[in-house]
Amino acid sequence: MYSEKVMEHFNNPRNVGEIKDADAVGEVGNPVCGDIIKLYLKIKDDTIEDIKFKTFGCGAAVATSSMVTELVKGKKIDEALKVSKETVAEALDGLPSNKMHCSNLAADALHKAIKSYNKKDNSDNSGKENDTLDKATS
Amino acid sequence: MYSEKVMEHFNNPRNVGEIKDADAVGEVGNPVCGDIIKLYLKIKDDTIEDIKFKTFGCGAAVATSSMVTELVKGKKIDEALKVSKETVAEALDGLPSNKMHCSNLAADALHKAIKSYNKKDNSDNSGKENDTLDKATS
Amino acid sequence: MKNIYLDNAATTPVAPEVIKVMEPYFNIYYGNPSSVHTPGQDAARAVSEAREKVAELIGARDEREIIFTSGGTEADNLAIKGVAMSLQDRGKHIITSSVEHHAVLHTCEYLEKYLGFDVTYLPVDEKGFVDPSKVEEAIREDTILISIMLANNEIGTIQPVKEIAKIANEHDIYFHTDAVQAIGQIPVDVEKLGVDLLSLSGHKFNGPKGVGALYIRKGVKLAPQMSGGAQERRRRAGTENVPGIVGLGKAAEMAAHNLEEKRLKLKKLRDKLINGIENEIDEVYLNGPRGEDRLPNNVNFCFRYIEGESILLNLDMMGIAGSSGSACTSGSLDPSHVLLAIGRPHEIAHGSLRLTLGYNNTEEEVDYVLEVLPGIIKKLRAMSPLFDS
Amino acid sequence: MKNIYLDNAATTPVAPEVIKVMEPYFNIYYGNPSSVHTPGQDAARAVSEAREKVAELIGARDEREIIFTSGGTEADNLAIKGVAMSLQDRGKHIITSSVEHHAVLHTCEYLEKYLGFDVTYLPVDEKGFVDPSKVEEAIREDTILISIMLANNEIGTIQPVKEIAKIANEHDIYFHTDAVQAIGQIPVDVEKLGVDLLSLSGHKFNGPKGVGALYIRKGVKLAPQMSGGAQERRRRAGTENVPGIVGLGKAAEMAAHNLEEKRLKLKKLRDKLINGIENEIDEVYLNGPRGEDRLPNNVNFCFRYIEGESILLNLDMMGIAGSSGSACTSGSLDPSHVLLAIGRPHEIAHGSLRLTLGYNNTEEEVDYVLEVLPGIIKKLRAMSPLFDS
Ligand SMILES: Cc1ncc(COP(=O)(O)O)c(C=O)c1O
Ligand SMILES: Cc1ncc(COP(=O)(O)O)c(C=O)c1O
Ligand code: FES
Ligand code: FES
Repeated sequence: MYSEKVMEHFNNPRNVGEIKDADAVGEVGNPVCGDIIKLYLKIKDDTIEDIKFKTFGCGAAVATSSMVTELVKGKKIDEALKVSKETVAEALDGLPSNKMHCSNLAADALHKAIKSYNKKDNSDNSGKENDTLDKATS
Repeated sequence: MYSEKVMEHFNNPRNVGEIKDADAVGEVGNPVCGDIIKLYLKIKDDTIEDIKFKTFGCGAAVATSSMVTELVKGKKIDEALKVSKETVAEALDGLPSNKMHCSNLAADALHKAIKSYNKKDNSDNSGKENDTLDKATS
Repeated sequence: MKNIYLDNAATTPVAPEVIKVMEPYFNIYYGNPSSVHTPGQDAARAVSEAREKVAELIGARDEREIIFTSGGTEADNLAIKGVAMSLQDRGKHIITSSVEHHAVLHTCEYLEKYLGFDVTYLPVDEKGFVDPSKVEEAIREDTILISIMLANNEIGTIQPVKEIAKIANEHDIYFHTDAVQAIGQIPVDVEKLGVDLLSLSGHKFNGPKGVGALYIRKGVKLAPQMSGGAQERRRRAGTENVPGIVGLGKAAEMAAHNLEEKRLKLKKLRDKLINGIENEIDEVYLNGPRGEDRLPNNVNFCFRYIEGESILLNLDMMGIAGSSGSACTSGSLDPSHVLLAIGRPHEIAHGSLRLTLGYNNTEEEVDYVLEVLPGIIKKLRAMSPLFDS
Repeated sequence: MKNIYLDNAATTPVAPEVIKVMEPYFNIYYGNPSSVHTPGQDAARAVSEAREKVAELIGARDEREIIFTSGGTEADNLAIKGVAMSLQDRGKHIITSSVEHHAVLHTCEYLEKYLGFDVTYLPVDEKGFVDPSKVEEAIREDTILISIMLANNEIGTIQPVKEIAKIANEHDIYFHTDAVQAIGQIPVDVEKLGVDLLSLSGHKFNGPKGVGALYIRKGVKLAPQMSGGAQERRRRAGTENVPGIVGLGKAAEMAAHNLEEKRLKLKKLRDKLINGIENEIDEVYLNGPRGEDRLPNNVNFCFRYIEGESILLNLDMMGIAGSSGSACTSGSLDPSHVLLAIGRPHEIAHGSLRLTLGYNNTEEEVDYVLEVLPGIIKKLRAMSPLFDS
C-alpha cells in the first residue's frame, strides 16, 4: 500500500511536537476524512529555524507531515511556499491514489502558517510581497 | 448419475432387436426429448412368449427398455399391463429426477403394443376385457 | 518478528484439513460436475457431499436448500435481489438495518437506484441492537423482505434474529439473515431461527476464499442473479468451483464439530483482551455489547484522540495484524457506518481498532498485544493535536 | 482401465505449476487484500501481479482494465447486465447471436423478462458463422450493446469478431465478446480485436475453477452487479478469491508462453480425429468449419440414427471422457441450440459427440479413440429403430 519511504517517515516521524512560542501556527482539517494537522514554525529573518507538527490522521497524514517539516526546515519562507502537495508526494515516492488528498493536509497547513505569519509581520513592518504570497497560498 | 442397475442394463441390454413376425408392435416418441422406443411382441395364449426392443434414446431409455422386456417376458398380457413407469424405475433402483420421463417411454410402448394386439384380437375374436384394458392404458 | 493474526473477521487461514481434501479436486478429480462421464460424476458426488455438510451445519432439512455461491457478498446479493426481482409485483419495500454489511446495504441501494425500491434502514441502539418492535412498526403493505444480520462484523453484536424472523413470518414476509460472521462462532439453526434465507462465506471460518452459500427455504421464490447454465437447480449458473465447494464442506463439518470448544476458548481470550485494554489505557470505549450477546471472537474499541490506521500500522510493525473496521471498506476514508450508527461522534469513530480472534490464537499472543498496545496508543496520542498531555 | 480426457472445453485439469503457486495463499499468505496490515498487503500484491499477467495475455494496455470474477458466467453477466443497467436510458436494444453460450443468452433473456429490453438473436450459417453485414443491419437507434462470442464452445467456430467490433465501434456501440473458449487456444488481443469488453474463465485453460475475469476498456460505463465492498475498483464486490486469482495469473502466463506450440499440437490431433472418424464411420456430419476458422482443440460430429448420451456412456465405459455438447446443459433434454441453429434436424442434432483436446492429450490416445468409436457407433445403431441395417 504505502511506499517504503512513507513507512519510514511514519515509523520515525521527524519533528513531532509543539513549539510553545511559535511565530506561526497552521492548522487544517481534512474535508474528506475529518483528520487534522497542526504545524508550529519558528521563523527568523524570513527563515524557518524550527518546525514541529502534531497530526491526527492516517499513515499518509503522519508521513507527509514529517516530510514537510524536513523539506522546509532551514529554508526561506518564500522557498518553503513552493512546496506543494505534489512535492511532498514525490519526495515520499508516491502515495496510494485514495490517499493523495491526505498530502494536501500538510502542505495546506504550511501555507496557512506562513500566510498568517506574513499577515502578522505586515502589520508590524511593511506590506511588500504580500500580493505574491496571497496568490501562492490561494 | 445413474444407478448401477441402470448402467448394468445399459451396458448389457436384454432382448435387443426386432421380431419380424411380431404379433404386436408398440412405438412411442418421447414428447419431451423426441427420442423413440419400439417394442416387438410375440404373444401366444395371452402370454408374451418373446419380446424385443429397439431404442433411440438416452441411457435411461435403453435401460428401461431392457428392464421392461425382462419384466414382462413370459407373463400374461393382463399381468404385463400392470407394469407402470414406477415399476420400471423401481426395478432399476431409481432414475435421476430429470430422467423420470424417459421411463414412460418403455411402459407406454408396452401398453400401446398390447392395446393394438387386443384390438386386433378383438376384431378376430370377441370383445371381452376391452373396457378394462382401455382404462389401464389410458 | 512476531506473527500474530487478529483479523479473523476479515478472513481466516484455511485449515490444513480443508486444504488436504481440496487438493485432489484440482488435477485428479477435475471433471465438470455437469458432465455425464466418470470424471464429471466424481466431481458431482463431491459437490453433493459438501452440500449435505453445509446443510447439516445450519440445520437445513434438505440439502437442496443450499445453493453454492462465490462468497458471502454473492449470497447476500442473490438473496436480496433475487427476492426483489421475483416479488416486485407484490411490493417494492424492504426493511433492513443501518449496521448491515455493505453487501446488504449497497444491494439495497442498488434496488433503490435502479429499480425504484424503497428501503427502510432501521436505527440501532448504542450497543448495536435492532429493536424487534421497530421492525414490526416499519412493516407496510408492500414490504416483501426483511434482512437483518445475525452478528455484526465490526462490533460483534448478535441480533435478536429469532424474534424478528417470527414477526416477519407472522406478516408473511420473507426473512433473510446475513450469518457470514456468525457461522463457526455460535450455533446457527435455520429451523430454530425460523429464517427463510441465510448467507454464509467459507473464508470466515477457515474454509477457502471465493466460495459461500445461500440457504433458501423450500418454496421461497427467487430469481437467479447469475444467468447461464443449469447448475445449482437453475438458481446460480456457472461451472461449480469444485475444490472450493469441497473445502467449504469440510470447513462446515469441522465448524459443527469444534463449535463449543472454540466458542469457549475465544470468549476467554476475548474477555482477557477487553479487560486488559480497559485496565491499561485511559479514555477507551468498547464498541458493542458485553457477554453472551457479543461474538466470542470480537473485540472493538475506540481510542480517543487518535486515528485508526495509525494504530494498525504501528501494530503491524510489532507483528500484530488488526483492523479498524471491516476490511473491505479500508479503502474508504469515512468513519465506520456502524460506529456512527451506535452514536460515536465522528472523531472518536475514527480511532477504532478491531481485534478478532481465531481458533489458533493463544493466550501468549493476547498477553503480547496487551504489552505493546498501551505504548502505541501513548506514542500516537503524543503526536495528536487533539490530545492535551 | 484407460483414462482419456477429451472434454477440455467443459473444464481442464489445473496445471501442476498453477497448483504450486496457489498453495501458499491458502494458509501462509492468507490475508484479505483489503487489509492494511502486512498479511493483507502481501495478498494485495499477489492479486495485483496476477492482474498484470492476465492483462498481458490479452494485450490490455492497463491492468486496471481487468476485473476478477467468479468465472466466465459472472463475467458475461457483469458485462451485459452492467452495460444494460448503466445505459438503459440511452436505449434498450442488444444484438447477439443464436449460438452464444447460455451465460450470454439467458442473461439477455433476463433483461427481456425483467427489464423490458429487446434483444436481436442473429442467425448463423451452416458452419456457425455470424455474418457481419447482418450485425450492421440489425443496429437500431436504441442499440447499446453487441455481444458476439470469439469462439463457439460446442462446434469451435471462430467468429469474425474484429470486423464486427469495427462495425460496433463505427456506430458508437459497446462491443462485448465471450472469449472463454478462445483464451489459451488462439491469440487474443483486445487492442487488435478492438473489443470493449471480453470475458474469460480460468478453468478452461488449466487454471482453477471459480475464477475468471472481465476486461473492461478504460472509459466504458458499467454498473456493478455484485454490490458490497469497495473491491475491484468498486466494480465487483466481495473478498477476492486470492488463491484462485493467483492461479489464474499463472495460467495466463503459461497460456501466453505455450500458445503457439499448443495450438499446432492440438490442431494436428484434431485433424487426425476428424479424418479418422470420417474415414471409419458412415453417415457422420462434422459440425462447424474446418481449418483455421475452427478452434484447434475442437471436434464435433453428429452420428446419424443414434443419441448422444448413449455414445458418451459407452465411451466412458472404455475410459474416454467426451461430451455431447456444452456441459452445463447436460441436464437438459433439448438438442443443442447451436446444432439447431446451424440447421441440423432435431433427430440428427440429438446424436452429437464433442471431443475437445487438451495440452496433455497424446497421439496414442487419439488412436485409441479411433479404434473403439466405430464399434460403439455400430452397436448403438444396431439398437436404433431408425437404422435399417
Ligand atoms: C457480515 C458480512 N457479510 C458479508 C460479507 C461478505 O462476504 P465475502 O467477503 O465472502 O463476499 C462479510 C465479509 O466480508 C461480512 O462480514
Ligand atoms: C463460451 C462460454 N462462455 C461462458 C462459459 C461459462 O464459464 P464458467 O463455467 O466459468 O462460468 C463457458 C463454459 O462453461 C463457455 O464455454
Ligand atoms: S485519511 Fe485522513 S488524513 Fe489520510
Ligand atoms: S432423454 Fe430422451 S429418452 Fe431419456
